[in-house]
Amino acid sequence: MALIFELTIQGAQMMLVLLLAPLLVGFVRKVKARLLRRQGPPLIQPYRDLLRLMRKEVVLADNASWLFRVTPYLIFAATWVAAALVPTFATGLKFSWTADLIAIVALLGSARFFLALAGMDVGTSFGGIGASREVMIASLAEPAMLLIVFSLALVAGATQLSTVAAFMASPDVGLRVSLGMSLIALVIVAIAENARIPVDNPATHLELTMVHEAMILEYSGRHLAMIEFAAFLKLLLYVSLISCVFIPWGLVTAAAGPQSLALGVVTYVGKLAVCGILLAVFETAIAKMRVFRAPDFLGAALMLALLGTLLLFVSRSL
Amino acid sequence: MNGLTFDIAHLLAGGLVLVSFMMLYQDRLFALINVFALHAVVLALSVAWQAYIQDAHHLYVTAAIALVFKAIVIPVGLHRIIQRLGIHRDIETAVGIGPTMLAGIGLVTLSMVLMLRVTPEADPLAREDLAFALSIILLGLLVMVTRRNAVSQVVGFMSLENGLVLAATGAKGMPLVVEISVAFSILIAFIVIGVFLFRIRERFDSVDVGALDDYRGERR
Amino acid sequence: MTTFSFDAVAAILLIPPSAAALMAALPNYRVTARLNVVASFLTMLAALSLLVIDRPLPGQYLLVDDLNIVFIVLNTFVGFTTSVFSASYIAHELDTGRLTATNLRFYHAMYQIMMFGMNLAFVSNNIGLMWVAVELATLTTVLMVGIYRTHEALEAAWKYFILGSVGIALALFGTILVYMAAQPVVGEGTNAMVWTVLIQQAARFDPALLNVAFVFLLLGYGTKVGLAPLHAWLPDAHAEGPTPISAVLSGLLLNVALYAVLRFKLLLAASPQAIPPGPLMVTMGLTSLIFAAFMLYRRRDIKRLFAYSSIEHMGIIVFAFGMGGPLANFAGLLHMVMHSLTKSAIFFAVGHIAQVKGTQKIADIKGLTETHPGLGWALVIGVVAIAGLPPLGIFMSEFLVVSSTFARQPLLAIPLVFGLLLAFGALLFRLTGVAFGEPHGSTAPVEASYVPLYSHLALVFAAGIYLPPPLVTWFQHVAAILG
Amino acid sequence: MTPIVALALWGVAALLGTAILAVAVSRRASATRLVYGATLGISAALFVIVASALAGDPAGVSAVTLPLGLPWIGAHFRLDALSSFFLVVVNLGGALASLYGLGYGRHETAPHRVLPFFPAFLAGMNLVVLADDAFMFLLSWEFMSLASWALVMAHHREQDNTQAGYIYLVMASFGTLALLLAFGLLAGPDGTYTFDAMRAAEPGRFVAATVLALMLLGAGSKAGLVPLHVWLPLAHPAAPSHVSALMSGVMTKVAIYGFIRVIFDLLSEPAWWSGVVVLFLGGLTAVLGILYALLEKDLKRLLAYSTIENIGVIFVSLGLALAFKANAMPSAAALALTAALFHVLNHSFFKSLLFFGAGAMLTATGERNMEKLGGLIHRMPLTSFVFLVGCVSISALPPFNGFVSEWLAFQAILQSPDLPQWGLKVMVPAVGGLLALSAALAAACFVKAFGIAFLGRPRSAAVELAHEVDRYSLAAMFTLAALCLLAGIMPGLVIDSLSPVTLSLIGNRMPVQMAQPWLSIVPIGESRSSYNGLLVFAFIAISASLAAFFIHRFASHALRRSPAWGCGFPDVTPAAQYTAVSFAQPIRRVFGTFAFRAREMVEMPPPGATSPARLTVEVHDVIWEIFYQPIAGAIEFATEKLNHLQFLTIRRYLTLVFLYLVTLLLVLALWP
Repeated sequence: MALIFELTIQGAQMMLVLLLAPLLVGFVRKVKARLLRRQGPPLIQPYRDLLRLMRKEVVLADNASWLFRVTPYLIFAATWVAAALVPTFATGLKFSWTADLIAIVALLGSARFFLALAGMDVGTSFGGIGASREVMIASLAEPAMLLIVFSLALVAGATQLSTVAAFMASPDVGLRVSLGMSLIALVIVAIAENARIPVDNPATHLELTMVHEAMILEYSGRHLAMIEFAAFLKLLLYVSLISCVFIPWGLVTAAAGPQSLALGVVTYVGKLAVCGILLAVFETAIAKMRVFRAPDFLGAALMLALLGTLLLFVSRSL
Repeated sequence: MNGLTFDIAHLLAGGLVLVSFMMLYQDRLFALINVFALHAVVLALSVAWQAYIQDAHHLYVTAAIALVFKAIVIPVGLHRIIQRLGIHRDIETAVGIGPTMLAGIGLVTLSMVLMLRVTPEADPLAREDLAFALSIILLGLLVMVTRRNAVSQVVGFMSLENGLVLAATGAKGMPLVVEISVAFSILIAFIVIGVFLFRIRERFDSVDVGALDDYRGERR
Repeated sequence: MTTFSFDAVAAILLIPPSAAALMAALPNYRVTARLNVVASFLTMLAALSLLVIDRPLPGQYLLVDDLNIVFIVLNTFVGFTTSVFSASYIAHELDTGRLTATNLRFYHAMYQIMMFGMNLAFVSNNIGLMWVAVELATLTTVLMVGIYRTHEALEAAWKYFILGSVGIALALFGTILVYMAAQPVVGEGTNAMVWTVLIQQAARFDPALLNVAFVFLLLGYGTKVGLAPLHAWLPDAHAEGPTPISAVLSGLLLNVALYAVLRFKLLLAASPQAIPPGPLMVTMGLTSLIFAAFMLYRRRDIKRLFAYSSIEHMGIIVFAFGMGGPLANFAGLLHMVMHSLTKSAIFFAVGHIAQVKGTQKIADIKGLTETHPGLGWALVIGVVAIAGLPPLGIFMSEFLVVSSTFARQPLLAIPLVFGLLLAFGALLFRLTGVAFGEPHGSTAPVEASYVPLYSHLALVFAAGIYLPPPLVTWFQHVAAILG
Repeated sequence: MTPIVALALWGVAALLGTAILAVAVSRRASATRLVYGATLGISAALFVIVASALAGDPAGVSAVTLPLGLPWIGAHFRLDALSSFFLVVVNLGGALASLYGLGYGRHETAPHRVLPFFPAFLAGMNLVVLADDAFMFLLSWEFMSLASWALVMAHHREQDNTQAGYIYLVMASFGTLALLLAFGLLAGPDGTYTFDAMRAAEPGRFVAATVLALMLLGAGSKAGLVPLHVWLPLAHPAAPSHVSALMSGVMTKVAIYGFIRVIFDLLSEPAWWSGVVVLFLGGLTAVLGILYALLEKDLKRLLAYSTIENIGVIFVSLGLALAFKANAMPSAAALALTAALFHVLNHSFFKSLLFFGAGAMLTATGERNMEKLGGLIHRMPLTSFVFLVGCVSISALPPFNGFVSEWLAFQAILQSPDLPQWGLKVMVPAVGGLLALSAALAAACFVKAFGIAFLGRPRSAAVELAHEVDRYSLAAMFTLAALCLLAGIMPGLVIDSLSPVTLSLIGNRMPVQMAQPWLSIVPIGESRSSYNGLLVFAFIAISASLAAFFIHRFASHALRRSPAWGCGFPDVTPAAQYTAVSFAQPIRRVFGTFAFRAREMVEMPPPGATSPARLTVEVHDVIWEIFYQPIAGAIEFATEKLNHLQFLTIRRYLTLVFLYLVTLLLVLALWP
């Protein structure tokens, strides 16, 4: 009985992220449009796009191999699993111990790995551009992310997200400089990972400036849908990661009753909305930078994270 | 032993050292050879004296060898070689006479210092002899390394060997002395013949690995 | 029994000269070559018999003890294998007309006389007699080096002769000094030159005299050992003489001189006030090792290359004996044996290689493992062995030397290791060029005598893996003697 | 009943016998099949023996002494948990390399230069791990180097190979001399060369420090620790591919074994700063190695450089273990050591796999240069599939094995706050950052490797003729791929089988993992951190197939082929694709400027000029220029100067003798 209940909660979480991911993107787009005094697409536009793409036929480049066709599903699956393992509205779910934060980051890494390969499969130079720039960015973002994980783990004494979230919610955490630093670093990493402005522009179609879009240039139809969906999920993942670590209030434990769970879901959606607005504001306020400025941007994140870690030692041992 | 015998032996040995210095000083081949002949004569005398005072008769043989072979045969042969090879008379010394003399004096002092460390309990005559012999040997080597001319180097080697004989005879009752002196005479004969055979006009340098290595491509 | 065993020594001393006389008389070179082999073989048998039967009591002139029996057996064995090699080598020389039949009679006679001189040097109990024997061996090798009568050969011989003579003189003076030191204690006459007597009384000898004597002996015999900076004769003599002689020079003659140095080292060590001989030998050894290691890099002539490697290894051995102590002495002894075997094997290979390629220039010999696998791989194994790589014998001795030195005198081990590595780099560099790469030069088949070559290598290999206990205890005993 | 170590020695003897046999038959046609068959059988048998030893009585130690080697000591051989584990690595690698060789060897042009040395090489590696006294250890160590050197020289007609062999053997001998000195110190003046005696001895601080430095030089030069790595990328690719796999995948591990044996076993108590040194070197090696790899366009050299990176990762874990051990934190030390050993195992798997793949590529196309390849995925689908698996594993991506060991290393790093020393406190997280950096760069590197060589369109005619390789090679590669996945989804099994090793070396072990629900691994505590490869794998598989099913079932599955979008240009040539160099360009611009003093010069002709634009990239191998060129220059100089002594005149030589004599006499005169 309890097992079934837990399983349903877990399933609910998976479905929830699946449902909310496009909505978040639509919401961000809407807010951005409004900030630019535009009407903007309706909130559910992303769902429509996905459905339309799924119904379209796939136009496959002559040279595309089996890898090219398998990749979208792999990416989607990896991202979905990762997103499902981040506590959204409740901690301590049935399978939340399957992977800790490091593993989640690594899962996203696998997704990126295959995406980059797919970009190089067709044998046009755009795929190459995208892939090489993507791995360059990742090679800086991943260490930064890991150092953030360190500082969190040093504070919370664990890399298990449920534990971290529980600890951050508890009163004895207090306000710490290093946590602030890691928050900034995490935000920067999140922006870079999700190919948002200023590192990349999700809406661009000028090949020479784009990174993520360049890799998926050859994709169409359901494949494209899968990849887009994966991208939505990734954004949601990072937002919920930030929210569960740095604004953990309102997270409930899986064992709690249905009504508290419902409450948790509502607060979660609220958090998403807040983060979405902030993201939109940030993106409209800033311009995209040249590709080779991105390393400096990420380097800053790296430095911040390292600084935060070292500061933690000071604050711990004093 | 009484003082006189000792003094005579001492005198003769010291004379040898003196003659070695004269050799260092020479810069003309014929003169050098003549001085070497003198060297041999003095050696013969001292060896004979040793034979007398130790009354070791076999030493007379050594003395005779020294006299006949080194004082007469070899010098004459060398004269012939020089004429035959038409070597010009002056010796090219690698180092000037003056420094050479200074070095010689240094060597003699060195050998004195070394030998005077020998405990006096040892036979004093032997001690003196050794000191002189050592200095003669070192002076002979000095001649060899400061002269560029093959003949004069042979001479240097022979004076070195004279020092050896002196030491050998000075050592009371040392066996094999005669054999050794004979062996050495043969050795010297070899060298002289070699000089003659290989037409070593100027110097050992003309028979040296330089040409050989150019040939072998050792030099780049 | 004693008489019989004395006969063994007599045989060692008598077979060579009589064979020499015979061969000087015989015109046919095939016969003389065979005779040479037979004589060397018999000498070896006589030497081996010394191992089993009990030894003659030390007399005034002759002595057989644990120390020199090592040298004697090694000497006669390598002498035998070399004679086998020289038989096939000489035939080729005759075909190419570099040597005439008359040369060969002379050559073989000299070979035996040289063996005689070396054996005599080993068994002599009288330092004067030892001196005479060493010089005899030297002079004969001088004549052999010059045997080709080419310009270079004569020059090499001449150089060897002059430097050798000076060495002779110095050694003699040292010997006289030892006599002078002994004479007050032992009394006049031959006894003051008898080794066994000297070593017992050495403690009471005059230390100052002994010091001077040792310096002269070290330089005099060190010239023969080829220690830098007294080495000058060695490379050219190796490069210009017939290859069997190069093998004998590196494999045996150096050991003779080394043996003499060791004897006098013992004498000095037995006298408490005299300066310790160790430091002197260690310095000379290290100098030779590092100097030779550097010199290896610029060699263009393959025989000269290995001559320099002989200098290097003599340096190691002298270093080991200079360090002293059971481990180092054992290592030095082992190293000497292994070096003799390996180096002569290398020269066997090199001799045939030079004959088939018609040159000694390293640059003109390439890809031997392709064109002449037998010789090429033998050379590879030989060089690998001489460079001190396992599983070959020299590795064991170097292992012992280096590790024991580092445990006792870390600062001495550093230059030692440096020199070893340096020499390794040079030898391997040359080997790579000669044995591998695109083949170059004649690919004509060679009628080589592989037996001595590979038997030496097999022995070295076996020794690297397994040393029979009797041998070990025997060597350990000798090491103990060497202090 | 004969002890297990005796059985192992019999196996080694059989290998040596095979080598001798191979000399005899190597020119026959059937030789390849015969030799590799034999080595396959023997290695498999050895694998079974030691695996049973590890599984059966892990704590058990079986030793045997043979009357060989150093006379008064004899040859000691010993089989304990540590050596059993490394023997598993060695013989598994050996067996699979032999299996691969059965097919690959048929294309060998000079079998008589490979067949005799291959079994000898295997025997050497086994002996190193079995040896229990310094002499046998060094003998086998150098024998191993020698055999592998001979294999590197197999294709000796290429200039590069002979040079690689030369540098290799010189570096190897340098390492051996360093080890020799280390053992000399441990043995002491009276030469107690057995490992037991060394264990018993209590070395002083200075001795321990020197031994550590010497081991880093000796074992490090063999393993490819920066800056001693220069031989590795030259030598490993030069050998035939299955040998390269052995050298990279296994021989470097034997070097690691030597390091662990001496530092963890023979030297009992490490000092805390030794951890700092090893950590620093490891981190440096990891990052530099992978950066070198990123600049490579020769696939086999790229793999060799990535070996250097993995060695760095292993050394980082070892450094952590040292630090924890020195501070009496056994559980953390056990975790770190387990991470190191686990990575040893993993790297032996995927590096062998990748070298096999490179070899297959070589046989199929005759090309090692990736710039001339591309699109192989169409010609050799199976090979490219397993190669992809290898790439994913080595890039430390879940659910494969590479990730697990890196994850364990990170978990160990997270224990660092409890370390007392400030140096370590500050150092460890920084090194952790380096580790993450190297992992990310590795992913980039292998995206490049697979993307350039196997994906895209063919860049040369060589690819057109390519075809799938023989079944032996495929069997070997698929086995390794399966092992990569297995070790990734059930890591608990490996961790538990490693516990005896950590127990024997550190006296503690990680908690039992197989007891965990769902086969997940929990290094410290459930609430702290946990990972479950099996579930991750299952989830990804399920959700991917679910997604695919739903879409194909309910949405379209129509598909149309058409030319790729060329930005409006018709039929772009394959040359327009991204190349290995251009792929690495962004990373080179980010990291290369300080790591390699890389410069890019662009000559852009003025508008309207018809001359082509030119981009020139100059990259410096800084390590080589800093460490090795000066040494070579110094030796050159010294030989140049000393060589004059060869050409003196006899008189000058006499002068030398004379001066020497006078000096010695002066010494005597001045002697007190």
